[in-house]
Amino acid sequence: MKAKISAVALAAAMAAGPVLAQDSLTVALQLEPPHLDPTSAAAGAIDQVVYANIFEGLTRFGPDGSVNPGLASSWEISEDGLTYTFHLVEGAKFHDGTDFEATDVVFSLDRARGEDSVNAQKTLFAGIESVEAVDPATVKVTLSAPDGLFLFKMAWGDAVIVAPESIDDIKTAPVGTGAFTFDGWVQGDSISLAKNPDYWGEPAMLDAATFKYISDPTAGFAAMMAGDVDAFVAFPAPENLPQFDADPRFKVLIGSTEGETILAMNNGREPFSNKLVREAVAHAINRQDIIDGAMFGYGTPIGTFFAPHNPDYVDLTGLSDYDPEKSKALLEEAGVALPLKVKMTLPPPSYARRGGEIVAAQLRAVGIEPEIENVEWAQWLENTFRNAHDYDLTIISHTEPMDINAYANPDYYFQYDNPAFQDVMAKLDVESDPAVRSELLKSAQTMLAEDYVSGFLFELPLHTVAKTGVEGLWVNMPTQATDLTGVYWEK
Amino acid sequence: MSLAEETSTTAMALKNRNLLLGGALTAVFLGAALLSFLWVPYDVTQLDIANKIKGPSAAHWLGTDHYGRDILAMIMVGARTSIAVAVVAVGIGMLAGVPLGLWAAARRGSLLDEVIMRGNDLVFAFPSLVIAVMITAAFGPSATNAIIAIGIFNIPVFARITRSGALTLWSRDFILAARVAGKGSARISFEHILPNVLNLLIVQGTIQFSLGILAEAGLSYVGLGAQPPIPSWGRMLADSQTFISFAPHMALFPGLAILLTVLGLNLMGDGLRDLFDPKLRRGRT
Amino acid sequence: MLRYTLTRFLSLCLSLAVASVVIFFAIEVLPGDPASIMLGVNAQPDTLAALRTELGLDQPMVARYFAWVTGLLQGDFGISYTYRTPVAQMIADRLAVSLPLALFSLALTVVIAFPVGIWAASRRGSVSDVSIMGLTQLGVAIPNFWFAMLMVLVFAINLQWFSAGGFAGWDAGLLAVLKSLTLPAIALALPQASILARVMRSALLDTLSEDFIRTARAKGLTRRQALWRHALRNALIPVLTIIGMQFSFLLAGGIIIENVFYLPGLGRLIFQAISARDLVVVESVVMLLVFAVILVNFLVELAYAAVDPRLRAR
Amino acid sequence: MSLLDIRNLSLSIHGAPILHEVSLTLARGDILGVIGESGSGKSMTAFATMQLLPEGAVPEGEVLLDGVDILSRSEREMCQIRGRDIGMVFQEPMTALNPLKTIGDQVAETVLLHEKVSRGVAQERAAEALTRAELPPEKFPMSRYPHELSGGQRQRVVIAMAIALRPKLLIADEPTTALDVTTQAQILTLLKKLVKEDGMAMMMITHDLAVVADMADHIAIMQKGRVVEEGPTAQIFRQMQHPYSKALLAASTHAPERSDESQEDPLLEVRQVRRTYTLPAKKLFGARRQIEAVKGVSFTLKRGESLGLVGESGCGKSTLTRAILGLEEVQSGEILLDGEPVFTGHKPNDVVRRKMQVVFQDPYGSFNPRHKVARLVAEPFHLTPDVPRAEREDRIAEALTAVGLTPGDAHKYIHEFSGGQRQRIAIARALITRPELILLDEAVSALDVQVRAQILDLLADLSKRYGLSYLFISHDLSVVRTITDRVMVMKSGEIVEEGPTEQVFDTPAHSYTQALVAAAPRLPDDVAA
Repeated sequence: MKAKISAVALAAAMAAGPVLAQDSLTVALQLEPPHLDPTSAAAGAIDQVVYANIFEGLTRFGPDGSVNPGLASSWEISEDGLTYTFHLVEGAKFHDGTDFEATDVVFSLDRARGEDSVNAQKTLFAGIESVEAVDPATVKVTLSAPDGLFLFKMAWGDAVIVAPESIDDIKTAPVGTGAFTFDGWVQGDSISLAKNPDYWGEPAMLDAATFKYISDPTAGFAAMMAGDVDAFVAFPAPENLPQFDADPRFKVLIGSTEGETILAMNNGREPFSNKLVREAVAHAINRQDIIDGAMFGYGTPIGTFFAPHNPDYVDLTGLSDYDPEKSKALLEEAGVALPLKVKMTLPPPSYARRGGEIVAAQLRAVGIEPEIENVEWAQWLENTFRNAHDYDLTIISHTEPMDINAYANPDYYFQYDNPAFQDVMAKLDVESDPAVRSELLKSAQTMLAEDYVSGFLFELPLHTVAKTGVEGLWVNMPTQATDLTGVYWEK
Repeated sequence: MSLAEETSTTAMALKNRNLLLGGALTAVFLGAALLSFLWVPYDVTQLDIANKIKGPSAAHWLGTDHYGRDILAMIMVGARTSIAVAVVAVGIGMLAGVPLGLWAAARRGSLLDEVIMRGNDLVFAFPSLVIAVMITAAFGPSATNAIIAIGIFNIPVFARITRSGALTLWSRDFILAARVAGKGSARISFEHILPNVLNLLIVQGTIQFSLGILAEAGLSYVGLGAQPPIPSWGRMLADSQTFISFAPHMALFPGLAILLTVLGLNLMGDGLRDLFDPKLRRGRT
Repeated sequence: MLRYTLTRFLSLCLSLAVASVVIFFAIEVLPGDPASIMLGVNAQPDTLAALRTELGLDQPMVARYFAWVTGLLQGDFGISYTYRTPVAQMIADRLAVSLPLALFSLALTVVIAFPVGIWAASRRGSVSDVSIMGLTQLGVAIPNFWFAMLMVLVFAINLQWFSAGGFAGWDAGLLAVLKSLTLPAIALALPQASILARVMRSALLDTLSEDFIRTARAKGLTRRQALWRHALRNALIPVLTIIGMQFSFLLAGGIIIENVFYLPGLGRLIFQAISARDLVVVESVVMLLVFAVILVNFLVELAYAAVDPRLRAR
Repeated sequence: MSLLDIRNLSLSIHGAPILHEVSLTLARGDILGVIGESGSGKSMTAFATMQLLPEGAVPEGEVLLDGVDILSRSEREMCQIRGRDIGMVFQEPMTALNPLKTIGDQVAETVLLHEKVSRGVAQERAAEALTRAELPPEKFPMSRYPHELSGGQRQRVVIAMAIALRPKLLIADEPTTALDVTTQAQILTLLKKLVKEDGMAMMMITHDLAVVADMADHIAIMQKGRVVEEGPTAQIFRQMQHPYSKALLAASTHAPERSDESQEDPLLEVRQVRRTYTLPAKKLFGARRQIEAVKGVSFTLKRGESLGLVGESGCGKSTLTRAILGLEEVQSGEILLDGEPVFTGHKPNDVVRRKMQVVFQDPYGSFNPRHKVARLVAEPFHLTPDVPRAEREDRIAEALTAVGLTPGDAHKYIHEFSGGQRQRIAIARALITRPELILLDEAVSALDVQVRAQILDLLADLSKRYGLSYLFISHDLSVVRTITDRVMVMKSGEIVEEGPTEQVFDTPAHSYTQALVAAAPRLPDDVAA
């Protein structure tokens, strides 16, 4: 009996662990970044750590996706829309103690658009003609053509301001101007941040924050349940959300992302070069089953490539309603031999893997037999996305904001080549009148839906699970970021 | 005398609890796999999202999974995958390993023997799971690639056991008699050595078979084995992971299927070893 | 003895050389371009080319092999393509998790297997022997990741005795380390202990049927004395072989268990590196694991000689 | 009062009866020889006395040691008796010692187990015991491991262990069966000396009447778990009563009827044959060692002759046999059969080899257990592919008949036959190609005496009927003596003496032959067979 008691006591002692002060936060994320330089890789995982926390741009995204002042407290735009004059905030310093000045902006933008730049979003800077420091607190940017989205572009994680003094070690020891400083990295496990005491703006409310990397959904569930982490941003297993919701220790935040989840079809080759076949696929898909089966009910059905929370969104789901009979008829009309064997390539995220299984079963019911191939990101990027476009079907969520223009690129992996659509996009690029822009966007959405370019499935939801008492986390994800500057523990 | 000896073998087999229990478990799963070709309670390619994650009931004896598929049917068809992967992987191991082992033993002590055995050691030195991950990562995850990955690591196992069995045989007088009769080592290997190492190979084959099932489950668990919609026990476990806290039946039954099949095969292997072991049958001397 | 050691050592070096060639060229044929994976979806061709040059990917394969091997010999494992940090440091960090885990589970394995195996062998055919052997059969058959899942459910989620996963780091103290490594170590050790206990038992039974045990018994040793004084050391050779194999397995084989418990160990490093096509890391980790196996085999063979005077004489 | 008194000892193992009411007595200072063929229960009697029985053995009756019943002793009490009151020596010295412990430690363990003495004292006592077993620590340090000793030396270590505490009873279970003749003689002398010195009683178990003939005071003959005859040695040999004992004795001295049929022309010519093996160097970078197993041997075997080749283990006779059979190429010299070389180029010459067959020692290991007799016997047809299938059947039947089996036996498996029958099948296999020469490599050494006598008769008969020549290779002088016309004695790779059998055995010229002949155990001349 005595032995038993001591065993229980030991277990209790082990369970208790160190008592954490309520001024630090451990946030779990799924994907660990390869390094911490947001200006030289596309990994959203980098922005999730550094955006707004360590690095800041001239402008920044708010929790609702709006573009707000960042390191530029204000700006003026010339009449012709070609010259932007940014007035920089005062008293900002980099974490290494050096001052933030206009030359840093010039350095950052020139570096990003330079010849040997390895910036993953180089197109963001393509329109910049020149950048010059007017005085230490003023920067003038000249564009080659008017760009309605320029301030939006400057808010991206790839456009943050870095300092020439610390650029060499940026990948492992990032130095920015943000409210948190980089504190350490246990590779494969966690990255820690500390409060920046000298922050120029509203200081962070947490003293320290840790990002813990848990790629496995089960492990994530266990870690939350065991109390190992305080919050899990983009919790990967929607099936576990009801449990958290029912548990008074936790709360579940359900928000939106910019992720249009689509069944991409290769318009460039048989059989999906035939619009009838694409239409047949669209009608074979039961969106509600996919959302229920793969996302456990979370997710908003979409009928085109546009985020439903955007004011310019048009609900076109009716064009591709679930109608397997019509689908079979269309296939017959298209004259393809059934069963139609195609390849379905699925990248790792569970929405893709699970969604793929369900879509495959739905397609099988109308006579299309997809052969599923689960691939790692590496192969997906290489074979499906980049060069080869060696795929028939794939499921993927496009999480960049306002990325409908991807359909205007005939070399994109959609292989969709519609001059009319390209024309709309070209007009949009140079248009800054909101009303006209809205019309253009709406017509673009309709064109895509009527062409059945892709199977439009749902808008990816953002699930954040947090301990009760954690406040200030972003509910939505207008860009890939985990902005902790406003996060605090409710006392 | 012949009859007596045979009945004693049968009697020993019947007395051998390991063999009986192991054989029965193995038979159940082989039977389930075979039956699945003719009949399954539900079509495993049909999803029934409305009925997802239901516990065991009269309609679904072992419940349904997260797509509403019948878990019993999934396990039955999954048995097919497991068995097919394990059988072919063991086959690869035997087809390549046994001749290598025979060859090495026939040239025992030679450079060739040394090269074969060192090559074996080298394959053993590679972390098998890591290599399996690499193979499937390179050539894409599929049951075929899982088979190849598992099969490659079966080769040295069979080569080694064949060689050691063959070496003891090569020192026996009946091999000398065959050599006196002018037979070459290749012929002796197949005529005299092979039949006499068969017992060893059957026992080891059973063990490797069970290891193959475990390996397939492991690979499928990390998503590198058989691909959907082909059911596989390991992937069923992987799929069930996030449900384990509120729908444990999804993890329990496939796990038990693996456990019992592997247990059955191992027991059978042990039983066969007892049955074949000359130490226990030294009645003649 | 010297000759024995030296020949073993030479074969160790040869194996390593062959292994390095096999590993390098096998991994180089993996499809997937590390540069394009690093730059992601919207990378421009000129950016890609710049990065490829920076990573040295434009060099011919043979040149890169020799650069790699030369580096290895000098303790320089290269720079990770994706993390941009020295691979040696990354491996060292991961070993700080994987090595204690492997040692911990090996210790558990031995601590469980030896008494169990000896107990069963000394009571051959008894009820306890039969039931222990039945349990070890279960232990061998149980998929360890499944067992790990069940343990997490019970001990981490329901009882909250241990961490569900993760590794706090050695700075957090021994208690925290034990908290995070205990469940994975048990999950890894259970099948291995079952295997080792069975090997121990059968090796002992084999030895117990040898003539010299009869001689010892004729001297007046009890069954137990004969087992402890004469059988045990003789049974050690097969047991040592298995322990050696198990250590190597535990070091690399945690790949799945590390995933279940999201431990930042070698197994997960290699998984991530393969997905990211971080070839330098994959090559170096596989080479390290192979080296570990070959080294352990070498040590086991030296241990044979320590146990067996017949080998010492060579 | 007798020291050991076994009364009505019966034993069954898992219900199968092994011993039936065995009764034996042994007085202090006496040697009791227990004789029997394999399966007679002689070893089980010894193990019952030690209470070292296999699992499932149930003894009944009484085994009294000094008037106290051993069978009723607990295991704990037996452990005190074993090693202290009863010592035991086993058949197989090569495996009877723990390979991982020094011989000193193993002998000292006996002392440490039974007496409360320090390690040092125990080591001294061990040294003393080893000295008495004629393995003085000055010449054989106690720190040696068993693998550094020869078989005879190891047997001395086992004896030292058994007699270290001067037990009252020593049980020796075939202590010399695995040893060479000369070593056997030394070990037997040693045992006799120790019995005399210590006043021990010894139970000596053997299958060989001759071994105990001149050392045992009493003899007991066992058959199928029963003692069929018992009495003082001299009396037993003179007036045997039981038919089984008589048969046993007759078989031991049996010489087949045969005559010298040798002709003048040579059948097998061996000229200056050398065979060396290269061993790995002992020291690193040291020269590789060469072992010269056969050092320039020459001899001729005449057609129709039966030639013996005698030598102890390691003398090179096996190597020579393999060379003659064409299994291994020799470094120099020639082997001609019927005037043609066994090896042409670097390949064995099958045309020559078909004229020569072989019979091996082990009747159990000589056959592939998975084949039927017909296939086993037909194997040498491989050398004569020109024999048509139909004829093969007849030849198999003929060969089986010739060796005293029936053609119907061809369809059985080998495990259905006894040891003696298997040796007949081996001979049938040798006859199948109608060879002119048969090499008999220890062909009767593993057989019980009665079976051996039958096989020797068969060989003599076949030689007459088919005009066969034999090369009879054996370590057993008595067998060679009964079946050969001429004999060669081989030592260290050389033939040291050669001549007509009678002459070599009666008046050996070479000192080694003299030692061999002297060492061979012999039955008393005046036996009443």
